[in-house]
Amino acid sequence: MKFLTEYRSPELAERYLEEIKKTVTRPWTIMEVCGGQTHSLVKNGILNMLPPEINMVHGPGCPVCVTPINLIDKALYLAEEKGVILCSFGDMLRVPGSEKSLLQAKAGGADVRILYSPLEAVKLAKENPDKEVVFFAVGFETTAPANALSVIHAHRLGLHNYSILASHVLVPPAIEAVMNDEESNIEAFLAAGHVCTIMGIDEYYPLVDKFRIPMVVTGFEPVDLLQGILMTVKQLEAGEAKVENQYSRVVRSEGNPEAIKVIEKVFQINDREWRGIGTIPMSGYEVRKEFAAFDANLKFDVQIEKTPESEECIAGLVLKGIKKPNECPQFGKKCKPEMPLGAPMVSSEGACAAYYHFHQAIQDLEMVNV
Amino acid sequence: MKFLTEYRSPELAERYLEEIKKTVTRPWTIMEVCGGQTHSLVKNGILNMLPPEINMVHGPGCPVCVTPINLIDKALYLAEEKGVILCSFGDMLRVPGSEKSLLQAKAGGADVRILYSPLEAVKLAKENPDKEVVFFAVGFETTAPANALSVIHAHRLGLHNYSILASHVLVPPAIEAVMNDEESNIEAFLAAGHVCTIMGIDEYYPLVDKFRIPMVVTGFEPVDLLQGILMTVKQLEAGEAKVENQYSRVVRSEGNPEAIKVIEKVFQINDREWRGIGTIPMSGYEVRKEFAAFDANLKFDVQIEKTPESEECIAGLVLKGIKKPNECPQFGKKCKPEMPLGAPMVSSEGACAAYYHFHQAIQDLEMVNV
Amino acid sequence: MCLAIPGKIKSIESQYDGLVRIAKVSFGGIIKEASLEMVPHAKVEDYVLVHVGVAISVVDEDEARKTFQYLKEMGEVEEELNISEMLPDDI
Amino acid sequence: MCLAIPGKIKSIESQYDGLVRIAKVSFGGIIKEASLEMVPHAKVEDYVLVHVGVAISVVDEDEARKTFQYLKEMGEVEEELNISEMLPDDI
Amino acid sequence: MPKLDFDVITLGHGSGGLLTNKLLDSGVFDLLQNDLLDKRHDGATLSLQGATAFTTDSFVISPIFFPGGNIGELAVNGTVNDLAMCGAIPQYLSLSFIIEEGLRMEDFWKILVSIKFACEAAGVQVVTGDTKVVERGKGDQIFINTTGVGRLHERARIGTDRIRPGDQIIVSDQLATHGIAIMSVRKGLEFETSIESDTRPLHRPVRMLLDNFGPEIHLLRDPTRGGVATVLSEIARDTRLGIDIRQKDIPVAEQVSGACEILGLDPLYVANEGIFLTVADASVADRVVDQLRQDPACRHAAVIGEVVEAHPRQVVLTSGIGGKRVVNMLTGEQLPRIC
Amino acid sequence: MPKLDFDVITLGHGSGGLLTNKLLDSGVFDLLQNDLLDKRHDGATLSLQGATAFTTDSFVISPIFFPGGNIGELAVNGTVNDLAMCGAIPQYLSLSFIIEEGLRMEDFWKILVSIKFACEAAGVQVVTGDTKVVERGKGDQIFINTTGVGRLHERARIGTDRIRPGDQIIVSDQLATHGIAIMSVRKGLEFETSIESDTRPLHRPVRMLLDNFGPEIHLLRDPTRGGVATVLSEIARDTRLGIDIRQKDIPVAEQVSGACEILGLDPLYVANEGIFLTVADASVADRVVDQLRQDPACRHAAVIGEVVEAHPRQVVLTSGIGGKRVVNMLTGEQLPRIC
Ligand code: SF4
Ligand code: SF4
Ligand SMILES: [Mg+2]
Ligand SMILES: [Mg+2]
Ligand SMILES: [Mg+2]
Ligand SMILES: [Mg+2]
Ligand SMILES: [Mg+2]
Ligand SMILES: [Mg+2]
Ligand SMILES: [Mg+2]
Ligand SMILES: [Mg+2]
Ligand SMILES: [Mg+2]
Ligand SMILES: [Mg+2]
Repeated sequence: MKFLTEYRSPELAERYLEEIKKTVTRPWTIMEVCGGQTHSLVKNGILNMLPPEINMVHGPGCPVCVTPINLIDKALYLAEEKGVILCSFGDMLRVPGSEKSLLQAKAGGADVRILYSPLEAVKLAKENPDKEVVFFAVGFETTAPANALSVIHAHRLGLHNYSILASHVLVPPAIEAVMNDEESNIEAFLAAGHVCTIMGIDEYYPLVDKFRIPMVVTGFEPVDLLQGILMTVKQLEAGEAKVENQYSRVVRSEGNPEAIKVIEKVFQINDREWRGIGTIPMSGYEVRKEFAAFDANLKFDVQIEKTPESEECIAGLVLKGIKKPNECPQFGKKCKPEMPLGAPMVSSEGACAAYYHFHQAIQDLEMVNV
Repeated sequence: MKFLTEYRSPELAERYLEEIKKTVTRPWTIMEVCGGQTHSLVKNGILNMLPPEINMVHGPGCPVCVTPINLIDKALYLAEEKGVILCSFGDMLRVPGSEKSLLQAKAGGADVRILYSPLEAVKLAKENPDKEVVFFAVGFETTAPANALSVIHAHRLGLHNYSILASHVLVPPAIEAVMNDEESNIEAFLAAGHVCTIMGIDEYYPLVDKFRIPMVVTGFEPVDLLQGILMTVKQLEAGEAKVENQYSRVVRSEGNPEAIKVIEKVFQINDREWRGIGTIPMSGYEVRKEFAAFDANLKFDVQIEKTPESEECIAGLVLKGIKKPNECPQFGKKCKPEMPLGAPMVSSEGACAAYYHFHQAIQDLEMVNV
Repeated sequence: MCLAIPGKIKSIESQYDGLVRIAKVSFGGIIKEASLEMVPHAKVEDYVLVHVGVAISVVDEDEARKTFQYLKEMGEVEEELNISEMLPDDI
Repeated sequence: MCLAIPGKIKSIESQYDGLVRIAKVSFGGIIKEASLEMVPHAKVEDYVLVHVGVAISVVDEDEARKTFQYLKEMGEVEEELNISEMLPDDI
Repeated sequence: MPKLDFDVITLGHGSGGLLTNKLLDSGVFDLLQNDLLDKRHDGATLSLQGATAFTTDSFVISPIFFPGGNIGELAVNGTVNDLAMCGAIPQYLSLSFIIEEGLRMEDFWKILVSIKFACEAAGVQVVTGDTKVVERGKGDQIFINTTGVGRLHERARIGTDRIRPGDQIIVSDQLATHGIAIMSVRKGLEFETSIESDTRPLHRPVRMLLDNFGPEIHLLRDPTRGGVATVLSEIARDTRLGIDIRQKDIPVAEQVSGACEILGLDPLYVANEGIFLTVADASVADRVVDQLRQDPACRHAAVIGEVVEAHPRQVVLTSGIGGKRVVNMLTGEQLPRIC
Repeated sequence: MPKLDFDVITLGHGSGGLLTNKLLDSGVFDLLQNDLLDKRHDGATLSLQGATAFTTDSFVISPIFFPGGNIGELAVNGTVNDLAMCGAIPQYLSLSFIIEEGLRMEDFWKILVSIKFACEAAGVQVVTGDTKVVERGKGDQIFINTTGVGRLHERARIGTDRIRPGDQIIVSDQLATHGIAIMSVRKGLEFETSIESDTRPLHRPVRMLLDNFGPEIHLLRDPTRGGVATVLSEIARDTRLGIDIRQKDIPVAEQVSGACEILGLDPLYVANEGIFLTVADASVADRVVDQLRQDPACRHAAVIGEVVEAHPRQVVLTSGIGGKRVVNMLTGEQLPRIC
């Protein structure tokens, strides 16, 4: 597959790796923000290939992982008590709310469906005029245009039975929160390529200025990641701190203006709670009042009590890059993918799950007794 | 079982049979009105035990058989299009409407349920406040109190989701219609014991006077039937025509006053179409205006086109006792219980089904090719 | 039409604040509920004729015997048949 | 986050009276529909990056080559890797 | 019940992956343990000799727990009995579950334990199995398929072709008990008292008959769905002979009779589980009945009729008062006749 | 399709009575006809000798018709393949249907015809069966159980205990085709192009391997649910040895690859039907692959890895760029990873 297979070339990967090894002279701690990048790093075994000086830590960029328990409980309530058709992306269904996951609600009889696209949810609403269809619209900036489009389509079709339960988070405020944490020791970022495809790279200049850290917009294939790391290390070694774009084949400086227009039409920025991290100011999207009829939060007046997060789960520290998943005392013990304590063990983009499934660190663990 | 087993005594049956044989001197045509009696006569093999002079013909007393196609189509519409929980007695579900039976609608996904009692339907309505529950209230006078009670119970419980689709027919007008038919050659009637349990026997005096025919209220067990036949034959042979009560252990002259009160509270008499026979004046019950809220006919404004009855089915002649089921050209050929052309082939109380299942006449037929 | 079977009342309860009496009725040992609203005088041990969950008549023992006496009364047989006596009371 | 895959536009249709363009996009030969509302200039034969049914970017061939040229430009390797040329065009 | 991380079965337990392994390793294998049950392969290897009976049935009963039993023991007994009806000694079973997601693990465990005990009672081993989980609303709690193999009894000469006029029809016990037990707990029809299903393995009395009477036993059938009427109709059809039965000789329990009266059902058409029907040479019929009655599962064994040359392909019943009528196969599903 | 009085299956067709008989006699028996299929009894009598494999599976696939096949041929091939994986020559099948009322007779007939052809292709006979019908909403159109018996190949020495370090892991053809074919027609995920399932019987290539390499074939497994990853994990667990596999050698069709990318699935975890996995002695591995490639069903056969003493009980994959990662069993059901 063109534009995919090329970036998986072992020869190219090897040369980038050599170049990284040649370039690096001292330890550096680099965070890849995006869960998709975490997934790719572990799936391709890159973490073990990098020179020991390079310490990759994994960021909060898994939208499924940072969706608050409370919002999942809301989705559960809509599915179980309000009898709506509750749809979302596959991984979202596995994340435990305070008592169960959407998948468990489905097992209990709720109408919960996996869709490839929010636009499919609009079709579903059109086909089921007697049922309320709610799309649990999880995502970072990348997914926001699609979720916003679904609202616009539903509006255009005059549907009264479609709404979204938005759980949208934004990357730059998260980077800021990570950097502001006292325990943080991050020296550079791989910025999330697909988020930048939408938003462009301008948002990162103020961050680079404020924290004086290199910021390289990076793609998802192994060669992309290695090139991104090389570019980052070069800056670090040179004592530089600038915004660079490794992923220029799809990321333009200005992002995607059409997409930004659609996002701004449907959503407005608000303060947002991140699971495991807490509230980050101006870090999420909510549906604008103009589209209130499509906001499941307003359409269904649901008051769900907040549930405290598990005390055993150190997801907050993992998501901020302060701890590695395998440094969590519960990792692979009380917390496993089939029985997750925290959200990062659920999504295969979650750092804990990625480690559990793919990372060699698992060798050090007692084997799963199956 | 007391009051049941005694009336199945072979010794007693034999003596009554002997007595009938001793009494009878010439051919007599006697109609048992009630499908339950038809069922018992054939199930117990009585038809073949009677002396050849006695010609039992089978009446219109199967409520399932005489329910008009139109009403079944209405029930189907409610179940399939209106999404109600449609409940009724077992046999009613098998009767074909213009295109299918309720059992077929159930196979197609409609919520159709078999209940033992209309009072169970009220419970169902109470347990399913979000669904409309419609009881397809089929029956002769015997069943009217139970159906009426269900309305009274639902009213008392303040249920707004319960209604009945009444298909109630009355025996005396049917007897009158049978006697008025030119082709009829009936010389006496076994009156239906359970109908009389409710209504008493006073209704029969005017009929006896008008048509000068013996009328013996009879029970359902073999000995009851044989005694009823004996009493009838005695009258016939003596040239008498009076009302007698073989079934006095449960039938009082005045019937059951409480039951009549309940029927009159909920129902009023109307003209009624009988499947296979046509409209008989003042021969049915409809729900009174006071209980209009519980009348599925009014609650759901359903206009179903009338479908003509099958031309091949001679159910009308069978129900009026003019033809025996096995005299129907389709009997056992195009019309079988698993694929009935007419309603009397459906209910095991229907004369055609009773003949098909139990009667020796089947020996004369080509065997079912199974 | 109208399948109705006699059974013996084992116990009586009331519903709707005493408005409605419901009986447990035994048919050869199997128990089913039946409304007694149509038979206000029925009591425990009585046999009632039950149709679709509603008792519609109380069986009259004396009248029940008549079927066994009928042939004798007609002078057609010598002795009354004692079938009724032979049968055990219902469980 | 945000799985997005490049695919080649095979054909374009319109919906909502021409308001919305929908493309059939091939990913290694498998075709899926994607909305082109976010990439108004995308045309047949273009490669678009598709995320949850919406094309969010047109892939720039020249920029794509840069990853293969980067090491050479840095003067670190002698020749540009010709991997990109080796690959067949997508089906 | 083993300590588990989950209390209901989810789709994941049927995925074939980790959760399936966990479910099976949680105790299923231990519970059903035997030398041949290979935990780690998709099949078992058996050593079989000579004529072997092979039979399958899927069990879809609702409710899955009913008075006197549950779907688990029913599934074992059903196939054990079908093997017995072939004249075989039941030996090995396969066991395949189709579970609706949401089934409580506790219920699954109860069913498994019943299966274990039923296997022990019948002397059979579960040697291979399968577990699938379907989405909520795509099943009915649990369906079970059992498929069985067993060695043919060396004296068995079973077949409709061995039936002759004069042969006696024997039922091993009271009719209709199981079917009424199930119906008595159906929503909208339920009784206050419960009738217990008579589900049980029948291989022991069958083996005893074959040991003692061998080729004089001409046919064995368990009149499950469709009841005795359907089985007799099939025999009449297949032999092209007539069958006469006598209502007065047909054993039915008093309570079951009562339930049939209320619901307007004929016990001849009600499904059975714990009984079988034998067509035996007239010369041994009384001894067959005597022998059967010594088995607690067959206390009410009785000759109910015979094979005749008259009215070929028809079953004729003599009613309690001496009238005659034809008995056909069950048509459609059995619905209570109420009105 | 035979001329019938009915166009959908109703509960009555599962009643065991007249309609069940009519359904079976309408053409089912004729279609599947063979000497052993006894129409009139609940079981078949087989003559079996020596070591016999016995395996069961229930098939619950949705949709029942999918690109490249349907549930009927899948049910035959699945059990034929499980027998083959035991090292046996498939001989006889039982066939048990659980039908949801309302299934169109036309669809049932199509499935039956597929079963017939699949049986012919695999050289097996359906010798006994069962048909149940469940209420609408209590099933999913049709579930099929097949249980199979087959004679063990005389040269077969199959078992995890025969696996040694150095043994080579061979897949017979491209991975993930079937699972993606099914996923590609699932509501909400569907593709515009269809991928055809590779469901097929594998007894012929297996037999060929056993004929030629006999005891050098140490294990055979069909990586159905849970995919290749799960099967390899099971082998590593059971042998307490390590397994190394190489991503670059794992054959996956281009379209299937594309579909996996879009849905975020790993082909190693996707269900397969038309392929099997062989663990063979290193001395014969290349010849095994050569032999396999001559069979049209195994054109993409490849050695994908080997058994090692290192990292016992773990499967380690070398990624396309040379990195290493652990491969575990599938956890839970496989969901598309989209976001
Ligand atoms: S391993 Fe589990 S408990 Fe620990 S941080 Fe990750 S999700 Fe939380
Ligand atoms: S046999 Fe069939 S067609 Fe003839 S009258 Fe009876 S129901 Fe009608
Ligand atoms: Mg069987
Ligand atoms: Mg028991
Ligand atoms: Mg069976
Ligand atoms: Mg059987
Ligand atoms: Mg299996
Ligand atoms: Mg198997
Ligand atoms: Mg095919
Ligand atoms: Mg299998
Ligand atoms: Mg297998
Ligand atoms: Mg069967």
